Amino acid sequence: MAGFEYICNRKKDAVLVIGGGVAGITASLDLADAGQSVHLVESDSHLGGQVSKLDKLYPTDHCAFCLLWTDVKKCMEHPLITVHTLSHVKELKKESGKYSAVILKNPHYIDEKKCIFCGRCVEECPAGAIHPGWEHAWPPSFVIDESSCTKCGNCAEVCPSGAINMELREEEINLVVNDVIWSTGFKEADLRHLKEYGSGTHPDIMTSMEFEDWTAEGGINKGEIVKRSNHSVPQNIAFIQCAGARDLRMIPSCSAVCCMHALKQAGWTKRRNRTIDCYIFYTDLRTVGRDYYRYSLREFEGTEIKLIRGRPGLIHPLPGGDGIAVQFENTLTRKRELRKFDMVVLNGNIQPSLIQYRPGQDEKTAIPPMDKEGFFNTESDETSTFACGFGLEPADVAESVIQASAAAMGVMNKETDQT
Amino acid sequence: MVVAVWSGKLIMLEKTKNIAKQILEEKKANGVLGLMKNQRDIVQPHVFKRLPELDALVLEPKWLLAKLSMSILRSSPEGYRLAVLCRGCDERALIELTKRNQIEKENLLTIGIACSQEQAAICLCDRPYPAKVDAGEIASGVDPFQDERVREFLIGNDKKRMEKWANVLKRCIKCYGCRNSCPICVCEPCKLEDDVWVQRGDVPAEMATFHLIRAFHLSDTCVACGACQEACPVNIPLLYLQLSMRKTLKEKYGYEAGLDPEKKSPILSDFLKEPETGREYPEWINSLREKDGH
Amino acid sequence: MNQPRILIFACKWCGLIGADAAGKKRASLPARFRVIPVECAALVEPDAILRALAGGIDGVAVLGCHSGGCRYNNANHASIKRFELLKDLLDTTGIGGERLLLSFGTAHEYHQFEEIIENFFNELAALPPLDPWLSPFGVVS
Amino acid sequence: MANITVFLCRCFGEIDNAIDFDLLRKELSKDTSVSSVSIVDSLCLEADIEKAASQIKETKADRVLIAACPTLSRGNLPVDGLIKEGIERHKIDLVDIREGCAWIHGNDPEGAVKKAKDLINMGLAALQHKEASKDMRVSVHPDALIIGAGPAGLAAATSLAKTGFKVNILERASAPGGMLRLISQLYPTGEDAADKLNPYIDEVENNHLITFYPQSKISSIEGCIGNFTVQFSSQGEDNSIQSGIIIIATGAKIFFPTGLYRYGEIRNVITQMEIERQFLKGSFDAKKPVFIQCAGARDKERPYCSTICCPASLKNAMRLAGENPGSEVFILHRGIMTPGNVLEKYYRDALSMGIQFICFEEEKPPMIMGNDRVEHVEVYDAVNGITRKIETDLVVLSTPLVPNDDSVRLAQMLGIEVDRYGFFSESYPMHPLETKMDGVFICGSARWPVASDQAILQGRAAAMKAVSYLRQREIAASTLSRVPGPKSGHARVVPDSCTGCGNCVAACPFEACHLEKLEDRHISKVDMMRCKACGNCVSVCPNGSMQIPEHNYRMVGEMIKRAF
Repeated sequence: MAGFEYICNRKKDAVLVIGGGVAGITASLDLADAGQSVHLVESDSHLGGQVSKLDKLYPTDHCAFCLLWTDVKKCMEHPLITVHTLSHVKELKKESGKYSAVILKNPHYIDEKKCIFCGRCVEECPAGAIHPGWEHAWPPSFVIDESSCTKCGNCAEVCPSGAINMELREEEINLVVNDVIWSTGFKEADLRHLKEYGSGTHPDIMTSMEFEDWTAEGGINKGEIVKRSNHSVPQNIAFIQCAGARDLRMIPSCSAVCCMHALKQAGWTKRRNRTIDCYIFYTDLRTVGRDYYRYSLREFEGTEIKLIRGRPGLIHPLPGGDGIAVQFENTLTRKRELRKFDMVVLNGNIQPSLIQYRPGQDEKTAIPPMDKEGFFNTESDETSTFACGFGLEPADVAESVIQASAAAMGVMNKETDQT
Repeated sequence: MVVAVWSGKLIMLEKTKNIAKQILEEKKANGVLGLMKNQRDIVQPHVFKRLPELDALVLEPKWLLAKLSMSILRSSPEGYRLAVLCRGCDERALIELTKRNQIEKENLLTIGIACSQEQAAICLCDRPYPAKVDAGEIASGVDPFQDERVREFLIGNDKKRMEKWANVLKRCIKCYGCRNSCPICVCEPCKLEDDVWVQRGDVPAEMATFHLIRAFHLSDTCVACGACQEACPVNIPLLYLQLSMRKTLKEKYGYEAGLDPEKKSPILSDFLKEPETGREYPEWINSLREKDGH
Repeated sequence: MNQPRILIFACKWCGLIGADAAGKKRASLPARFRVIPVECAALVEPDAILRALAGGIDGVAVLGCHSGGCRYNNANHASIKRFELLKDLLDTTGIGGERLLLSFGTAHEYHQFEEIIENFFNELAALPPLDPWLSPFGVVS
Repeated sequence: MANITVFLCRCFGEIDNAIDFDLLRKELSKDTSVSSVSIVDSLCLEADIEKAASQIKETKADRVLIAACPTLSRGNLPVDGLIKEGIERHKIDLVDIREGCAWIHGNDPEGAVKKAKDLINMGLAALQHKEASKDMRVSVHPDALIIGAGPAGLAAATSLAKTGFKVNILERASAPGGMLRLISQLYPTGEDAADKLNPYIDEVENNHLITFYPQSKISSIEGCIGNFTVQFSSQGEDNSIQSGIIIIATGAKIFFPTGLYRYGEIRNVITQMEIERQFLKGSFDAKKPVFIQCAGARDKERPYCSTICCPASLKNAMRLAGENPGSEVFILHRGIMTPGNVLEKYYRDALSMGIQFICFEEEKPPMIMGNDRVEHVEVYDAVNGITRKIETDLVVLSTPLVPNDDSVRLAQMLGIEVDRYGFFSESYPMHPLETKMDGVFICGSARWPVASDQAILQGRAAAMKAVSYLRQREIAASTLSRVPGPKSGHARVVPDSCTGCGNCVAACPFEACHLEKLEDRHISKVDMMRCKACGNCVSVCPNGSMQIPEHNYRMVGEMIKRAF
């Protein structure tokens, strides 16, 4: 029972969790529930990460926010979790088994604890720099976008609850932590230098995250599927899988989540507007999780999504800007085709968000070893690194959450080993 | 023809008497609940305990014995077994009562008698026979929706029907006869006596609540015996309220009250866990059209 | 002009979020609806709906979570069949099943809530008034 | 007579811009149940909450009604603040007059005032009828029980033991290891399965906190989180243990493809497990092996991908190719399922080793040709559009994992659910290892087919989830909530009026209700540890004997009456 008592009474040094997406939130909550104090660092204004940018989740077609929201709220209100939003880890040094960290915290000019969401500041802002976080962010508060803010101070004058203080400056927080969990998640890679995908050449050629945002129920189009170029309803949409992924020029690995993501997007497109034809250009349709294969069957059969095995060789806007030409070979019928699409969604170009960093590149930041593609390499590190989520390996929500709990367990076990 | 009907009825009665006799002789039950015609020609329910009594056993008129058997069994000592002469609706009511733990299955025996075609027509019964028929010829069921009287109340636009029903229900004198005669209504206290749901002291009873709450509470248990409307002193066709709900349960969920003692009512289970997977949401549900969930 | 009144039972984890968001966006809806927050759509007793209709409320909306999104292990879906039967009963008696709106997972955004309630107001306005059903003593207003 | 204090929050003018508070106050003071009405600037600020609390104490108000913004904005702040000040939760009610009234009806001040008045009236009604649910505390037995000693179970056990908890492991077989004992090497590292397994087995043997029960069979599981009692027999001896939580790591079994691809009828058509068994004995001689994927998977009967068969085939194909120089290895597949960075690289390795991949379609499966032993395989190559005849001396069928035979029985004992395929299912996607029963966790292939490294990860993750419960000395039923904050209450039976019809038992999605036999009748009982207060039982109870005190029918009825 010694260990039991030990855990109950432990209030030692904290654990630092870097990244406030689903994985980071879960790891923090697990540790905090086990009695460990946690510092959670998130670069965005609210917790939630990439999942907060998703509209629906496969395979249950849940609204992403609904799943996330509960845990975000628990995290914000947990007495053992200190959440640092708009923050970065500036320095992280390992000294005698512990880490000393410097966190650079950018000011929330609007105090989340005081903002009553009345919106008077939004009306007064001449630069249009004030907006809510994501649609269902917790706590509900407005955020000032620093890049467009002119610091005129109008907002502070009209704020009835005195939540706005433009005088705030960034601050540095020094921490000593026992362990670090990396849950830095993914970002979209720039596809522009793979010319055949035509990324950036036409407003209707989007990446899947852009498409998700563009068509989200809570987004600007309220769930309507329209073209970005002229707001008309597209006749057909091409979902291009493995764009940049499974491709040695850019991302050699399979991003694991994109097949299901495309099936989900195509399915929801069909659900919202039956007249739109959806084509998915795939290499292998990888559906390995619970109900994933069934989901693919259902989306395929029930909603007449057309699946084409083949990777387009060229995607190019048509002259005059009306439509996009996609040239491809259907490898199951062995026919070469050139077809006009109204919208093209590029799927697969996601990679770990820390890919541009390299261990040792920045001496002040003890980034754990990574492989060439930017995934953390936990096995080779003897001092044991704890990582979870997409930064560890391509993972969807369920897997990320499992990895997060496992990483938290790793921290717990290591802590005990030392005593 | 008349003779044939008569002799048929006599054969049925003799057969029933023989079964009852056998039960009493073999001590399968402590008593047989049935109808007795006494010396003054008055028919009343009676628990037959001795063989000679059985001479007075009669089968007519239709008299629902389910609730009575429940009270007898409840007030009897442990181990008391009762055999009940029951028609189709009566048997279904007994099954519903067993499902609801009001009667213990082991203490009950049924002697099933089939109703005549005329009786079926009077009751608008779609199943005028018990699952276990011991005596009588099985008559064919009547589709209540084909009956003119019923159609009058179920067809027509909303406004007309609303007025039709409102006019009928206005006659209500709130005697609670419908509830008291119902073989399934066993709750004590009853929601109809609670002024949160039904205003007390109102006559006619508050219509949308009193009648509809009563009807809805029986949605999945009503065995269409018609006892409520037989008991109604002002002739409100209360059975007609149940018909469309019974139809929905039968057609969409394959459920009929009182048929299968093991089958739970579908309204207790999750929509997604229906045996037929891939079930579509009813159209009227404004929903994300999740076809089958997970 | 018929001015229908609506009672909304909103699940705290879906419909109510939409209702709140509609408020935050300053959506403008007629002030003739009232919201009763509930833990889950399963908690809404059909009797309560009848009670509301008997009290002179023209329509009742139940807003719940969508399939699989229920925090109570799909408890919301258990209520579908109950409401299906209730609709039958309302149809039989001429009150009209249209007076009961059941919506799962479609009201969690402000515009969806707005749309649903607006449509419901319009639908109810087109229905004949409930007057014949309201007994002289039972009206509560 | 009720003595209710009403606080009207101005919200810095956001609310009283649209709603005339003076009018409201006048109306409210007519209500005999209201003892005082105060208008405050902003109830969500700490100073104001304190002021309000002291005012409540001074006036000795019974109950408090706050008219402000909804819980999902800042309305929870005054409520939580007052609770902290010692006022009971059920004596406070919050009415949303900002989002739901002032803001949404900003252009209809008359309607807004009327609505605000009605809403506050409804709130007053609610307050007068609200009752408090009882709570219950269960002391937590600090031991953990793990069912199954495969990689997932072992990982969970060792993690928990390292953290300091006593662990009991029940295993059907006579030794730990599960399916890892049947295979030789692991993908993608090529590590020996035994090497992976041995540290765990050592830990199980040497750690005094872990007790291993081989050859055990569970006969019953009773209780709820904090205190499960499990009856089982181990090596023929009956035994019983108690545990605070249960982790299910029973794994899955391999599907035997009898009748498929002439398996069982013809020699040299074997399954992956048989080839693994050969590898455990030593090397294996095959010059022209053909692997057929999805044998019995992704079809009508088993419409799922079993996750591990593609990488397993890659592993064995590469091993055969490596051990038999000059051999020609084919993999016939319906799409190679190697998601992620590591497995994708593994696939590339296989390609560069010269293993040939042929994609076939579900409708045109490969044909096994030959009389008493397989001579060649005929397959329609979907990509090249030709039928190919592959000479072969060995056909290896990749079969899926299927659920254990007794998984349904175990699920029933625990009150958890299995999915349509028979694997244990989680109840909420963001918590993939938690089931609908608190304190019962699932991991490894019992949940969904996974490879050993994933199973180990899940085992550790499940252990982490368990720690948060095990570390508590006692658990209050009200904290076992699926929503932010505590539960909204517990269902309560009125025993006098309960007819024992069993509707609630059938309807409860958490199996919290059960019938109890009294002398002359049955009545329903609610297990508070399981009840989540969804209210399903309330709606199916024929006479209102089942109620959630915080949301009882009197309150709802009264609110409806006052709604307009």
